[in-house]
Amino acid sequence: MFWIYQILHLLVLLSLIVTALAVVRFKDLISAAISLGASSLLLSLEFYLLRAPDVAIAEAAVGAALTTAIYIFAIKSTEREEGYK
Amino acid sequence: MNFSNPLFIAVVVFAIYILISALRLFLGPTAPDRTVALDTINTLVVASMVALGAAMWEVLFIDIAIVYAILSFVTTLFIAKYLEGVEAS
Amino acid sequence: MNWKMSRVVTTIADVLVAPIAIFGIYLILHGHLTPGGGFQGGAVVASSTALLIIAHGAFGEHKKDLSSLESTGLTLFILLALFGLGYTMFYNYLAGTGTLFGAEVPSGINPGYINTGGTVTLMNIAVGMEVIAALSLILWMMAKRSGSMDLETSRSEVEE
Amino acid sequence: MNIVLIIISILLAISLVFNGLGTIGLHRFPDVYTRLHAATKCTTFGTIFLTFTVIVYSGTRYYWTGQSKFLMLALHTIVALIALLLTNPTGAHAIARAAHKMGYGPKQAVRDDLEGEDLKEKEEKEEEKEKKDKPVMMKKASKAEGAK
Repeated sequence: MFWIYQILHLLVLLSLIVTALAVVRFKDLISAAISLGASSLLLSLEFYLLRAPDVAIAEAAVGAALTTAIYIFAIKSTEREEGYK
Repeated sequence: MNFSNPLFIAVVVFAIYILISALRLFLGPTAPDRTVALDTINTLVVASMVALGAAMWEVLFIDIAIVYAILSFVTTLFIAKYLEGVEAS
Repeated sequence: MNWKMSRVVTTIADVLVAPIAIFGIYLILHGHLTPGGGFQGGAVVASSTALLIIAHGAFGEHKKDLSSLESTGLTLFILLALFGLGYTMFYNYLAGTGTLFGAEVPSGINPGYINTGGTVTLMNIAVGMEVIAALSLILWMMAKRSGSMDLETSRSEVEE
Repeated sequence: MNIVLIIISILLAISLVFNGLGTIGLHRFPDVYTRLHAATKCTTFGTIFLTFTVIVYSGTRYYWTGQSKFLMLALHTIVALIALLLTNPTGAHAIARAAHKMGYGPKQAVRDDLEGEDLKEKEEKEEEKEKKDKPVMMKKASKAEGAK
């Protein structure tokens, strides 16, 4: 039954690719920041699946909460030029 | 690890749901839609982490799910607070 | 980013700040036995600071306290590394001595003894202090600067 | 068939069905608010039932084997359930409030009760009212004391 584990890896990595593509593709900064948060959360799940809970905690704390917060503070002090989409 | 545990199969179904929600995050026309998709992904990931920790019989792995639930809440609040000050065009 | 959020959010944030900070301190102090350590626990405590900032705004002047805490953590880490200089750098001179953190490691299957870390526990505490102070300082300064030109000042600043 | 296995299967099936409904609703609904309604409610309900599944699973394991590991598993899952119950509805509230403040109206809606109202001003008025009410009560109390 080991193939179940491999299918799990495949699905998580596929959704990781989808969110990472969204980060690159969006022109709106806040949408890109949201996608970056989702991408790093899914990366944390992938570390969890690889049984590395240490790295998973670090990724969830730094990548999800703090990096998104700092990016949003940075976006807040820019001006919005492109249309909302 | 016992791979024929029903919790493992549930986690596979949760991974399919995560993929569908990630598609909404890719397609969603406005920023609040994407935030809703992010929130859904967070809840599903917490659920799959709890199920995986129970299937692996590891107590420490549930702690990560608790940390994850609280930290994703911080992320959602930051995005919502930014969006409050923005006007839609 | 200086205005307050709604009352629901502030209430839940006030409830959740203390558990997050306690969980981060637990991660720091148990870093040599369970997954975690100085950096991870410090990041979790700093995210509780982020929750405070998002709920109540960045108020007060904490730059001096936070940078002195950061300097204390770094100095403590370097001092702990230099204490083992008789053999090599970072030598674990407390291991197996039976003092507060240096109890001997039992062999075989055991439930996990807390005081067997040697200098690793003290180094985790130093790194934790440094990471908490640095990340909180970054968040607080960015919140202060990004919101200074905005719609209205926070209510706490008005009261001061 | 064991009765515990039947209970676990039923709880797990409820969890999977409700999570699936939430994910489908995320794609089928036209609007931010309806999507939020579908996604958050259904996934929270499903996840609560998943934690119930894990609690029943580890509790019966503890009953069979007597290892304290499984009891710890059940207790930590209860803590995770409490964290989820506190954080998830608050996040949904924050997103809905942000979307309304941004100016997105509900699509195909008959009426919007909050239309044209500025939430911020309303809250400030309420707080001012509370501040005004408190001194009045104090004055009344002092008057009553003076009458005595």
